[in-house]
Amino acid sequence: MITAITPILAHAADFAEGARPEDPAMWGWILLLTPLVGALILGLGHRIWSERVAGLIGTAAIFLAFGAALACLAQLLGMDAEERHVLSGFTYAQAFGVDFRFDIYYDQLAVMMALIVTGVSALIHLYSMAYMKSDRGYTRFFGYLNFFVFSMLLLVLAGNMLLLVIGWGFVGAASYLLISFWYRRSSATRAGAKAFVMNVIGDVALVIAAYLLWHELHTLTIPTLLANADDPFTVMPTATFTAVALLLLVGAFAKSAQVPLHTWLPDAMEGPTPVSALIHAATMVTAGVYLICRMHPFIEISDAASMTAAALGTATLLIAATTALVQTDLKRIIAYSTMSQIGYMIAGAAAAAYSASMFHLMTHAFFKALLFMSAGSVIAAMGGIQDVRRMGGFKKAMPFTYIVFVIGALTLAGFPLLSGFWSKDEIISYTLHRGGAFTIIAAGMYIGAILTAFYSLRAVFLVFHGDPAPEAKELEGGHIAHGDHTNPATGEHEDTEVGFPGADHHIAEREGEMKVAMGTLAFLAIVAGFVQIPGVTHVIEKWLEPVFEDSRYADSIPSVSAQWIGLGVGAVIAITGIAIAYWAYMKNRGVTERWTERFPRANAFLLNAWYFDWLYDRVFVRPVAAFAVFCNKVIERFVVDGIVVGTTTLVKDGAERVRAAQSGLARAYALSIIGGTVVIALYFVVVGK
Amino acid sequence: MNISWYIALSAVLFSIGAGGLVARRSPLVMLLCLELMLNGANLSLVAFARMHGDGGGQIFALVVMVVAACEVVVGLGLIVALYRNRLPIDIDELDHLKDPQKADSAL
Amino acid sequence: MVLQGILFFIAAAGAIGGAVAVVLLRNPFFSVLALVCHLFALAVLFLLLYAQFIAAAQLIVYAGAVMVLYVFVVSYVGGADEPIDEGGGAPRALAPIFAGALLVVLALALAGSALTLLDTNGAKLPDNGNAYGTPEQIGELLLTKYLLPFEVASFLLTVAAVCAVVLARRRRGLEELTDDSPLLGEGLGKR
Amino acid sequence: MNWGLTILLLVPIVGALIAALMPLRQIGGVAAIMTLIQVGFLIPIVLDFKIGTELTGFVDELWLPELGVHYSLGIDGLNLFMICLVVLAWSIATFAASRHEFAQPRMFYAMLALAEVGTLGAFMAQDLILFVLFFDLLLVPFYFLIGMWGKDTELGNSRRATATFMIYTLVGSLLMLVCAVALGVLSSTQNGTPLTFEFADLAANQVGNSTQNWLFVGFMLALLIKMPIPPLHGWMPITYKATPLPVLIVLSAVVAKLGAFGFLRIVMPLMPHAVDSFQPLLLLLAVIAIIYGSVMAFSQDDTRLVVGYSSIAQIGFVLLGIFVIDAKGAEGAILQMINHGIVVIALFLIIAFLGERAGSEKLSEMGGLAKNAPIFATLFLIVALATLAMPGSMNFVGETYILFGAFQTKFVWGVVASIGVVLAAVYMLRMFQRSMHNRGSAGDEATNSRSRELDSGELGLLVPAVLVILALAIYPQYVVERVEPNAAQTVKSVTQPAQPVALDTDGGVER
Repeated sequence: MITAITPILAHAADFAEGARPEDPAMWGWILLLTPLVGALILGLGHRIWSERVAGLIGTAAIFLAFGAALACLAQLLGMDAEERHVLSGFTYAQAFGVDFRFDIYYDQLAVMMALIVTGVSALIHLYSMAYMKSDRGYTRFFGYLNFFVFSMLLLVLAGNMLLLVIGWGFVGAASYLLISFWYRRSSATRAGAKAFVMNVIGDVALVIAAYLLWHELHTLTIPTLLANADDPFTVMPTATFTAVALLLLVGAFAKSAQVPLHTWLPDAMEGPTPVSALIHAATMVTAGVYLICRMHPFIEISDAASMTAAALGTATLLIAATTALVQTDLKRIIAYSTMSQIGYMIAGAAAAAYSASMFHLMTHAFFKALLFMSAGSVIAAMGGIQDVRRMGGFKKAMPFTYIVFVIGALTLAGFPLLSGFWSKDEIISYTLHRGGAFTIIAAGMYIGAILTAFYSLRAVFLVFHGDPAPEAKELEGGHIAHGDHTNPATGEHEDTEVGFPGADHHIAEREGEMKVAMGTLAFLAIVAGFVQIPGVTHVIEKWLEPVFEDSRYADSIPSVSAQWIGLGVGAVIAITGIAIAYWAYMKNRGVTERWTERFPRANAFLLNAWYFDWLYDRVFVRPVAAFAVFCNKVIERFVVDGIVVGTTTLVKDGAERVRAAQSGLARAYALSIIGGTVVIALYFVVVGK
Repeated sequence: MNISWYIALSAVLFSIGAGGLVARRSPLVMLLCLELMLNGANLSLVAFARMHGDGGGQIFALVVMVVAACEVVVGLGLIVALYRNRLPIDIDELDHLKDPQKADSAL
Repeated sequence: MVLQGILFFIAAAGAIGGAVAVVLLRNPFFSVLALVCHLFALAVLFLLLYAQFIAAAQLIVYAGAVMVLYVFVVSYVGGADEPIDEGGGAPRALAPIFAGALLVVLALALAGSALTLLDTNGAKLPDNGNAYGTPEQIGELLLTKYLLPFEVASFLLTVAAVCAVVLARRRRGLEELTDDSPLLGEGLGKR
Repeated sequence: MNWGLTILLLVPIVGALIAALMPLRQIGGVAAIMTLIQVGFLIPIVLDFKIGTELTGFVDELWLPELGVHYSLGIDGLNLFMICLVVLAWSIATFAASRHEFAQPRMFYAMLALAEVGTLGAFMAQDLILFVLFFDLLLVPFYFLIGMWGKDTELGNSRRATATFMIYTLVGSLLMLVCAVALGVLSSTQNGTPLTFEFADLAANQVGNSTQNWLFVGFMLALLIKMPIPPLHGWMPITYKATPLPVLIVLSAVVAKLGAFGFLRIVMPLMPHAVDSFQPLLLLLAVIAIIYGSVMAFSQDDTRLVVGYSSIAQIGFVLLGIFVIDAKGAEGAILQMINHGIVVIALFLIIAFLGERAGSEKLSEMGGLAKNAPIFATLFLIVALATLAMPGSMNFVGETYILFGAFQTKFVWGVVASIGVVLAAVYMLRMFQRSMHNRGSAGDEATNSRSRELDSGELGLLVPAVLVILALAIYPQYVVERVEPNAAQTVKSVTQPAQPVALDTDGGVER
């Protein structure tokens, strides 16, 4: 028995090896595990914790994780600039040379991403403490949210391709849980399933990509893979390279809601608004950008793949931006703008503007989370109604929300000197610098920019200006609107026992936690751009430089003057877009309705998001469902049951014949025994002779 | 006397028993016919024992008698049980194994 | 020697006669009595084969105890006459034929047997020949060489005794063992 | 003689006998507690297991010398965790059964135990005839378990279900018996070796190529029926619907795995040439099973059939892993047998609990349970995610190894099979959402406030299974490294046959 326990102890030691105190990645492990511990405490004790305590536990765990991320940053800063990466872990499922290990790996890129994730998450947790107060599933919400942060950090810190897939899958699951958080709404559960299934497509693509990488380079450890990507001795066939790049892109596109795998994101707005802010704007959906940056040697090595990525990214940003022009659901407007902005990042990353993409990822996280939070505040004030046509005039009723929303919208629009201005235009100028086909991409980006400026200000004008809506008036009078809530998508009556809006909902104007979170983000949205002003500051570029120095386009940097010209063009475009929106919604209110009446088909086309859902329904969902019916009705009944009926009939008929001998007469049996004995005896007599 | 006489006699007794077993319908008489067959076998066993001058055959015969006694006891017990359940004491009527419905109605 | 031959034939005739009577008599009660006669004749034959103990056991156990059991059951059940002519069908018609065939085959086997000893009067017994077939010899064999069959046989008897009690006792006592499940329901356990 | 495995084999029977001595009402509980003894017996075996291909606790006694049949048992990486699965499944199933009243409990638990003996024996057997014997022995208890305690459904009554099940499996079993005997005899005559049925000897003295081919067909049919793989799954719907759930747990979680196990234990080492020549057919069947099972699973209304058809899809993955003939594929197949066994235990428990709460096992009559049973919903979610091979579960590890193996040797087949991974997400989420989320029936809405939470007994059944799922998810390496040598050895027996196979010079069978 003693000898028997030894291997267990050895395993425990092996397991603990990854987390022992002197481990170089100690802070990484703490960073990774803190949110998980938070989720476990919340989950196992969900009967014990009061709502307040649960909120505090969840939020504290994320703030601790943010602290750990800062410690990781400090750890990296304490190392030599060339050596700033840490790898640590244990064997997870290793056999036949498939080194499936539980390794965490962090370098400049991962730490930057971890800081964004934990930082924004911490603020959103803070926001949620007030926002979700009226919700029955308060503890569950924080448990899920903590689990999400753990999953996201697992994705960011993964040092092994298959561990990356695990993180990839976990965020998908967390996203599923949070989209269908209000599980009594059938529209929410359907949206959750849709998001999950589309993300599984991405998971599968990544598994195949992992196999191809393992097959060619004989390892799954990400740093080793990256180091060997250009190794002349292990150089892969071009076709394999292209396949790997495209598969990685499928994974990235599924997660980042890029065309053609984008249709789940607008539906994902069924989740609570903090979820939309955290997962479907700031962090998870940008994982695709992170993946492309992380695996950049394998993307840029194939021109076909990087052109595909850039083209699809641009297509997404244009499709989403045009769709956002006519949407009436406030959260969907922001969701489409998220798709559009990620399109910029993907296209930028495909054009090898990695640090620019990461820069935009960061600023986008700030201003998009801010936009969602302030939208949540408005929706709460409307008693759950999300239709912008019914809103209006909230400027006076909610001054704080108004200010932060305008900051967010202007940043999104790329208004000069705000953070979005610096980051978006850096992507565009890098893309232009690549030249060739990328010039067309950059042109698409400028078209997108004017659309973005238009629709983001459209939302501002529709919601906050104009005649005050009844709810706005009520709020001015000091009351909060309550309504009889029905789900606009299905018309079913809302179950207010499970899910927002409950009896006592909260809006930003009155809640300190919400104000702090939004104020911080608004501040960051304004100033975050100053870390990277062409010719002046280069914080992000310098920090990420070692990660991307092996890029074959590392030296291809646009000149400072070219960048400033780009900034100038961007500023003009942004202001033009804002001016058009002002003209259409403030000066000439109603002009857009007239356009809608004149071009009903175009309007319907955009309103239905270019009919992608309709197309997928016809091409995938219905044929598979029809095939299922065919299997049930034809194959099961005729082929499979045919086998059953055939065999049973055969046996029955045979039995019927044999059964005739079973007369039930004991004497007949005796007779046959005697007869049998005679025959056998006769045989022996004859043989004996 | 030659041993073969005894063997021939045992064959005759055995055949008579076998014939009776098939011919009669009363389970009681069928049991008697079984006794006949067993006794026929016993006779040959004892005869062979004599032939070899060995006691083993006699022991065998003794065991056969024990088996016969057991068989009688169980058989008679069954007959009594049939009688108690008001079933016909006629082997031809007792064909319930073939016809489950009859068994259900009978028991 | 001659006396033995005469005795053999008388006993053989008695045995065959008894056997035939068992089969042919219509009243079970008479059949039982015929079997008793048959057993007496057999006992004589056993004596002729020097099987004194077997013969005694045959008379005491068989003709005595077992037959009494038969008589009791016959009188309890009320041994009604079996209508020997009616019915019976194919088995009854075929019975003599099959019995005859069996006899023929057995006779063939006997005639064709290669056992030369069959034509002798049996092995020469030891001079103090009285030992063969005596209770002493049987007893010794039972407790030494054939101990296991002896024990097994006794166990079998016990089982049979228990079985008889269970079968013949009042059925009401069995009800708790029954069940309503479809497959076993048709077995003996079902009421 | 090493008695360890024999004792393990007999413990269930002893337990059932002890339970049978108890008063009627306590039989179930005692039988359930008795199953814990097996767990106790198993723990040292697992702990003492040494990584490698050597057989642990090997017993080899000549049983029927004239026929060359050995009483030969042993544990290696191939069956170690299957045996754990057997013991776990039976323990949980017996505890689950003890929560209900069954008519004739003595008979029921004895039959359950007998089935366990058959299954354990088949997994441990190292002799072909012994394997067939145990393989067929377990049909006897299932005949009674389904026939006597099964329920009548719209697909037919329990007798019909029993008959369908028995006919299907018996056809397979008898074919296998014939082929097993033929394999031993032909191996002996073709190679001039003494008659034996031990796996090791048969693997060393293989029969000729064409002989292998026709023997393979017999084994294949028997094993495919057991798994089951379309189009031989006709017994599955009616049997799954009729069988009592505790019995269904063991039938689906463990007994069905015997089919896949047979391929690894018998077919690959003993008939390598045939495996090679039939590979395309089996790969086709595997992919059909994956796609067909998945599509059927998301169009069923009955939860048992959802799980039933999803099992077909999952076992299709196992078959794929076996027949890509790559060590990684075999490794994944073994892992997936273990994983799927565990999730099926949990899924059928969940179906039982759902049925008790909704009053029906149909998805269309369920809904909204999560509101009044949050813990139940959480446990179900974990199981559902594990079933759909969510990354981070051990099912993912298994499926990844299968796919890696498939990509390595049959890239296109692997890519087609990947569709099954996506479809798995569809059908498992559908089942989860239809039962737990959305709104329930009108009656459920009326009883909105009533708690439908799992009671402590139900938690006691489900939580161990979920804990095993979680433990395997956190540290699969414990299993992976123990399976690895055997997976390698099994595949090597096909890629590099032990010796040149016998020439088909003697015996008229080939001609």
